[in-house]
Amino acid sequence: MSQRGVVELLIPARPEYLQLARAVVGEAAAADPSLDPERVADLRLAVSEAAANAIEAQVRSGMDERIRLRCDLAEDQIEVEVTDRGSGFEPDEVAELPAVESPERLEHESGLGLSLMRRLADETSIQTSPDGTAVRLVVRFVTAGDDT
Amino acid sequence: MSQRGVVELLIPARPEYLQLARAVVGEAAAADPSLDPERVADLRLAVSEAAANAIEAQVRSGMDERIRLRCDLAEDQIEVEVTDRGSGFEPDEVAELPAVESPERLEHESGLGLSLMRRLADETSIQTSPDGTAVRLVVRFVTAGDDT
Amino acid sequence: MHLELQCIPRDPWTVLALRGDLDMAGAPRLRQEVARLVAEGRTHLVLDLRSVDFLDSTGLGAVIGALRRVRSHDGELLIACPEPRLRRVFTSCDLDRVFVLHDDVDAAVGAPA
Amino acid sequence: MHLELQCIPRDPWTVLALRGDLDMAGAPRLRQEVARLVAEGRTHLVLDLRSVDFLDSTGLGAVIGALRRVRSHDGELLIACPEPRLRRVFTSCDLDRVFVLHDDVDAAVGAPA
Ligand SMILES: Nc1ncnc2c1ncn2[C@@H]1O[C@H](COP(=O)(O)OP(=O)(O)O)[C@@H](O)[C@H]1O
Ligand SMILES: Nc1ncnc2c1ncn2[C@@H]1O[C@H](COP(=O)(O)OP(=O)(O)O)[C@@H](O)[C@H]1O
Repeated sequence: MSQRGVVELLIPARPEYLQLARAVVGEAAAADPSLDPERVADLRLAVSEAAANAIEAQVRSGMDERIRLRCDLAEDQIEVEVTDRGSGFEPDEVAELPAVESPERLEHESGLGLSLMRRLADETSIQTSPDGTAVRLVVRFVTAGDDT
Repeated sequence: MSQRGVVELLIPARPEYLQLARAVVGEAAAADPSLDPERVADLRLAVSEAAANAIEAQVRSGMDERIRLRCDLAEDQIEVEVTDRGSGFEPDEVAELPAVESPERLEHESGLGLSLMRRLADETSIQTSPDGTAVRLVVRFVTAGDDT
Repeated sequence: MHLELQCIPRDPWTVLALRGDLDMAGAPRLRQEVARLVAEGRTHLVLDLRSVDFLDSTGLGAVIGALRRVRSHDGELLIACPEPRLRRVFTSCDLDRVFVLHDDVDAAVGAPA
Repeated sequence: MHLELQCIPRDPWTVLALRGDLDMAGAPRLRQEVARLVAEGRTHLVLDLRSVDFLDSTGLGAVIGALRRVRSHDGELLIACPEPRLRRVFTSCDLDRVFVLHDDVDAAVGAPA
């Protein structure tokens, strides 16, 4: 079952293509049927968030290039890298949302993506510059026995 | 609904990735919900045949590169190009199969792919050289009214 | 499109049933529909997410926006969302503390406010 | 893997039920399974394709190979394949003239040879 490999996908920077990006992650992961479907679902969501940010960033900077997804299915993990040509950002300077209990929380309809990614993936790393951003998401697999 | 664009996919030259190739064609076509599902199914099969040949060709010539699919969804058609780095072939010299009625027909378990592609797609063109092959498949859309 | 919306009156509630993917592509349609309903005076909404296959943070944002909008018109928003995978998205964003997630529409409209 | 196979005895037939995609990735498994069954003397097979989602020319090749193999042992191969989309693959290759496609397993084993 250890047929592994790298799959790459280029999509137009438009929200309609997010579904395709998720499908590719799901299908790439399906190459290894031993993967926990829950973790694959987590990865699909994390990648979708990263790709949504990539699309937003490129639309904002007026770039017409495509978004790149690179899925690398290895023995014990799946790694997806989402790359855009937007103008980058400062991950440490992204404002925190008000506490969920506070009434102002409802004023914020966005700003959940990065924290969601970090919660869902086992590893999240962001490389960003004014020429673009690459977000690397890793989900590691535990064999059925280890999984609790 | 006319959000169009080009999607590109790179897959390892292995049969397990055919399913992914088909899924991408299906999802890329889903960006236009007005497309006749029958024709999308035809295209998925035609592309799968082309990709299977591409995988075979590359495995045969020992190339470790990936197979490339390029889906271009335009106003009135979807075009998919499947490119490999195998050593090419002579489309006109591919032997014809015995007639279905003849008993020897059962001796042949392969050789159906190219004719299937040509039947399913509205347009099939093959560019081939010792450096590789590109098969271009086009399915044109008719609006619901025209479709009989 | 990947998201379908259907409105079902259920006095005094209006059920807004979603089907498909509530993501960055679908969220604007939810926002529009909620704006339209509230403008018509339908400020007591039940979001039926039972047939939603996928929810992302932008979709969740549109749900937050819907809550704020109906509340600002003295309305209320209930949510039917039985599917554990979808519930996890609320939980992962700590929004299970803002919304009560009901198993179905009956349970939602029958629950004490 | 994308193709699952299940063997169900149904004297004098053996039903081989496939689920998933019978393509270039799945075809070798069908070939193997048919070879194994024929080696065990089970030469009267019903290929149940009702749960097959996708069939390509390589899959079709494996079906042709199965027919040849059982016939060379004086056996027979029946096919249950009700789904129009799959039937079209047989038709597009003119193989509806080689195989009779039945609507289900009962119809297949009940049909006159
Ligand atoms: N790929 C990216 N390129 C540029 N800026 C980004 C990128 N990803 C995230 N950001 C910035 O970080 C902010 C927070 O992102 P996120 O937590 O996903 O919330 P949201 O996208 O809903 O605002 C974004 O608003 C954006 O300014
Ligand atoms: N992309 C390709 N590169 C090299 N040879 C090819 C390619 N596509 C088809 N061929 C050649 O044409 C032959 C017929 O192809 P096809 O009709 O698809 O049947 P099959 O692949 O089952 O043999 C193949 O066996 C192969 O020799």
